[in-house]
Amino acid sequence: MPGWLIDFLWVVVKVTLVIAFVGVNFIFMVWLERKLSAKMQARIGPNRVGPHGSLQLIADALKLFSKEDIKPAMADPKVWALAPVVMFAPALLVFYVLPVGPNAVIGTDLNVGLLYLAAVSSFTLVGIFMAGWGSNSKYSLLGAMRAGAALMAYEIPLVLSILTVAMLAGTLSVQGIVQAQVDRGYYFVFPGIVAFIIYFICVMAELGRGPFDLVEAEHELVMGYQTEYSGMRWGIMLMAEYTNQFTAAAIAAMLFLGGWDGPFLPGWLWLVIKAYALVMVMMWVRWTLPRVRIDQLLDLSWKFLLPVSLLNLVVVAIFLV
Amino acid sequence: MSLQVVAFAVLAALILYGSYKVVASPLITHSALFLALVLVSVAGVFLMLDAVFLAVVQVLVYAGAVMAVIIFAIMLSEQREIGGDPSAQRMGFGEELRRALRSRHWGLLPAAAAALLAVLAIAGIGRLGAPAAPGAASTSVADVGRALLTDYLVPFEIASAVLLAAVIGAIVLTAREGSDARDGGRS
Amino acid sequence: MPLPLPYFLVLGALMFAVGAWGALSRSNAVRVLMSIELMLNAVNINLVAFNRYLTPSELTGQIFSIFVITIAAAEAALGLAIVLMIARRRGAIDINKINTLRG
Amino acid sequence: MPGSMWLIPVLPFAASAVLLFFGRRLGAVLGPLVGAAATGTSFVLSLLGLLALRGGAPAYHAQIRWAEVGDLSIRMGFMFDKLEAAVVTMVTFASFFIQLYAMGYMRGDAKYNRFFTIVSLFTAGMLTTVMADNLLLFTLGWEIMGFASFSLIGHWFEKIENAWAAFKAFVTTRIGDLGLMAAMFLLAAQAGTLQFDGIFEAVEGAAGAWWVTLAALFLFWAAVGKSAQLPLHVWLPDAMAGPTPVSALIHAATMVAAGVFLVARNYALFEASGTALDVVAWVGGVTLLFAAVVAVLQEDIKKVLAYSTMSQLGYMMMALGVGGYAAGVFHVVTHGYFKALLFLGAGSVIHALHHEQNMHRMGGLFRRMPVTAVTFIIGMLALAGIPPFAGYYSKDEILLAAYEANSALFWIGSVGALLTAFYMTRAVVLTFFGRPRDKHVFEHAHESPAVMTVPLLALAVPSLLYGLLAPQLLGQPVHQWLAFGGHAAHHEPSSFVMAVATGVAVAGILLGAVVFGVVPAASRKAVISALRPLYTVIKNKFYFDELYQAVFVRGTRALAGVAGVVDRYVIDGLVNGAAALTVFIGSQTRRLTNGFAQAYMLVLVGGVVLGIIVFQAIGG
Repeated sequence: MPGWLIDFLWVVVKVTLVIAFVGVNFIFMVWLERKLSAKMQARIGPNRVGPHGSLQLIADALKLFSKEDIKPAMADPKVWALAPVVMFAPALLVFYVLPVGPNAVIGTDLNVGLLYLAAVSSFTLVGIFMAGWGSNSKYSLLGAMRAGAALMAYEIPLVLSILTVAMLAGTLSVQGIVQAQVDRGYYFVFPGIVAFIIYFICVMAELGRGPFDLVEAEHELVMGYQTEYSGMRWGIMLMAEYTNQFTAAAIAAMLFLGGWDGPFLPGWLWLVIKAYALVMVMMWVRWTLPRVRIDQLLDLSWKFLLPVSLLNLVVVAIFLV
Repeated sequence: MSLQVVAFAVLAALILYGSYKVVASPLITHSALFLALVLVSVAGVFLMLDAVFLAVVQVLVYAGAVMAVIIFAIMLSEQREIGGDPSAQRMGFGEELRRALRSRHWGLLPAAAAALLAVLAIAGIGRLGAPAAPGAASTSVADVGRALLTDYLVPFEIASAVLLAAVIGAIVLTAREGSDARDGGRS
Repeated sequence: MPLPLPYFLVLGALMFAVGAWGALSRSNAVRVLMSIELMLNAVNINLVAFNRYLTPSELTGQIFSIFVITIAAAEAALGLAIVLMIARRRGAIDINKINTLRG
Repeated sequence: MPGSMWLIPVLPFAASAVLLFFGRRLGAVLGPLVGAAATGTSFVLSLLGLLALRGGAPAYHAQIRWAEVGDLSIRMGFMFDKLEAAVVTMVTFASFFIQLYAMGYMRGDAKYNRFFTIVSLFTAGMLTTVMADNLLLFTLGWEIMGFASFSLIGHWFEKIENAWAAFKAFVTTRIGDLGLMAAMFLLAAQAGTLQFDGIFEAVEGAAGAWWVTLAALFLFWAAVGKSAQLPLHVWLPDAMAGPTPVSALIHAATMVAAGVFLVARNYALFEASGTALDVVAWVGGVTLLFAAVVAVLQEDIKKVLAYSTMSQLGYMMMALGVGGYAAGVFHVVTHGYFKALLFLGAGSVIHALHHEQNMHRMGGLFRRMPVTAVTFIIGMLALAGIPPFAGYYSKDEILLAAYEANSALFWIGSVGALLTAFYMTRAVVLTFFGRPRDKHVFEHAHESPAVMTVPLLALAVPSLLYGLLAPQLLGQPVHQWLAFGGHAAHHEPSSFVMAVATGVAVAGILLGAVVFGVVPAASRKAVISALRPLYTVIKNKFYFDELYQAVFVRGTRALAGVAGVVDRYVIDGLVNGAAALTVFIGSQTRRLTNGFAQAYMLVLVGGVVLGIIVFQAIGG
């Protein structure tokens, strides 16, 4: 077999693994969220399909696959159809640089890994706008605009906070950052607690998780840019959303909590455990706090997070020098 | 035919078709989306040229920031065109090209000038001696950063000043006059 | 085996020509700005290609590309701010109607 | 020697400035007194300086550095030596009394304050000129005088003739000033300095060099303009348009004397170039005779004095030209006294007769205004050169110098002296004696107020005694005091010259008295008609004005006409053509600047395409 074919097959295997993980993760997270929210609201949650309703999502997925693919009459067909794919792509691309153990990265350990993460996640914006435009509906468009504004507003403090980590570690490589925490024996969450909090707030806002989920504020915008989607297309969007949530948590775990580092268990499991812990914190926040208004959302970023993150960056730089 | 040639061919095709659509697409929203495609593809070309950092910056700045600005500008200034005219959706390639070549004031002249430019440039390239194939270049972010802050410090500072001026200018230009400035200037 | 340099140069030239065509012939101001971005990207391809093939040990071309990207970002911000302003005042952004040097 | 000699020119300047800004507030009495006080202080200072010099003190010299231009270091300073002492005392003395006198003469004048402002400025200019230690400062004072004389001659500019007279004086002296400029540039280039002592040092080593003669002639050209010598004399008679005190100031004590002083100041230069001295002597000789002849037939009392001034200036020039340095300068001083006296006397008469200046309408005024008459006669006798009046001593010295140098000039001078005595006698007889020819004028005549007669009396004293008492005042004979370059060019007193000088003066007076006092007017008319052509020529001042009118004025006008045609059709055509072409190009190219940004871009791309084609074609 020629070398390039081996490479190609190896890529195929990796992609398949990642997609499989994403699918399983999606199903698990939706179940987890429904169960958690039910507990917090003193309900039972899904309990009919499988033990503790664990197979509920399989049923839901089957339902979505079998539903009619309704295309709005006035929609821009190609854009509308491509939007979920474009939204899903960055979610998958993030996995490319994730380290799952010492000397083990899913794709390549880019020496600009952090920038790669920022670049890829910022590309989500295009997908959101494709959905907003393509649907040719005012709810979709307004939802897309809100999402775009929120993305742009929170992108800057987010990048500034992960830059703090890059400064602490002295590298932009994600694997390098994890390795630095392992080598030094402490996690960056301690010197970078401010950056960690900012990062956490920012990703929640970017993901549109409550209390920042006003993109989907039902009584204002129905479902935002998702309004005109149904069936499996909507399923893909939802999957992208949950995948993003997981990757954001995983990135936080790697940058601040030592990533794959941990005793006894394999590295990738530690990463997943840490990520899920953070995911559960997000869900906890989501179901606890009321939704903010759009102007409060933007004010929080421009008037509070941005100055604080800048200041934090300067302070950390001073301590390092 | 190596993998590289295939990759290059795919990227070049995406870039050129995307560029064409940026110019010729009857819908401005499609233009913007094709521009995004072109910009990402250019990042791919950068990767082929071993400029990893530049490729990432290209995606981050262009596909992230510039695209966002362009999309917002379109949404705020071209409400009529969003969603578009259904007939434009069904326009065939020939019809699209024919309409694109018709410039409002100068007919075919811009297209002719651009074509001439391309022909001349390619003719010039054809006469280049093929440079020796270079060895692998390893350029890390650290190298770029060091170059920026030593050899290119002055341009770097000037670029910072230009960016600052652009930010202030954009805010001043788009801030609405009067009392609704507080809520109006954001979205 | 690396690709020959002219591949990238021809790609850049064609892309530049398409961008120039757009900048010259379109009447929508936003589209003109987008065409200009195309031209700038074509130039960047050239810069990086030359850098890779002629001075692989130095970063001159890449650094220039970074500056081009920076200026492009600034240009986009300002240009689109102006477009917004015009759209707000006149309701249209046909570049051929913006020829009076006054609002 | 007082250390504050530099105040001599500065005080009148200050007074002028005070009068300029506060003159109106100071009022009609206090204002002029400020000017007079400044001039008087200057006089006292100069007298102190003179006495110090007499006691053997070294010459005063104070300088400041003014500017450095390349190698040319320009220093400004004032000096006060024996030459300056003699002239400055005269100038300040005369100016002081002229200002007093003008308080009466100018009373009620609309521009009273302006008059005194400029008189002070004028005095300051003259003093600067005299005391300057370098050519540049000299020129500064010289130009101030030019401006001030223009303003004063045109004091009554409401009458257009006066304005034109001022204009004529200014333009004519300006023509002379060109010479001063040229000399200054030449000397700066050749001697490398504008300091007088530096120039003289340079000249000493370069006697007979071309530039010495040229510089001397340039300087003399300037002196000719200022001192109204032939052929630049035409302005002086017209300058009588100014108020009479101005005439006294300008045409007796200061401005015209500056020309002579210029020659005296640069005497080393002239002496180093023998040619220039000859030119000076002959121009002076011709001028003195010409002016004396013209003066004989003048009817306006001030014009007689004006031509006599010209004639006397000719004497001075001639004296300098024939080597009588001391005689020339001495005559400047004595003439300053008695000519100021004569002008003021004439002014007194004119004032009394309500600005009647024609002598043929006067007569018999002696009884009406005795003080004026007596002082005027004293001045007349001094001018005529009757011993022991001041004029006798200086004129005798001049004739003596001429006699030893050149007999032709001596005889010219003698004839001039005869004519001088004759026309002055005519003026006195026609004005003060005989019976009144115009009853109306006569009846209104009255003696002038004290403010005017006192200056007359004061000026009569030096006119009468200066010649006699100068050796006592100076402590040594005049020719020693004014010895040039340390060696006194002493001329042996010649009884022949003395006899001729006295003889022609007495003869002239007698002749005048007989012709105008005894011979009936009818006989005079007969003689005149017999000599009609000659009379006409002299009466018209040898047609100088007409000649200049024809040659210079008409010539200039014709030239200007030609230039005007060229300007209108050729130059304007070019200019308008250029403008029209620009407008045309602009109107055509305007279409390019149509505001369509894409049109500009299209041209840009087209240019790039063209550039690539050209580059590839050429670059191969």
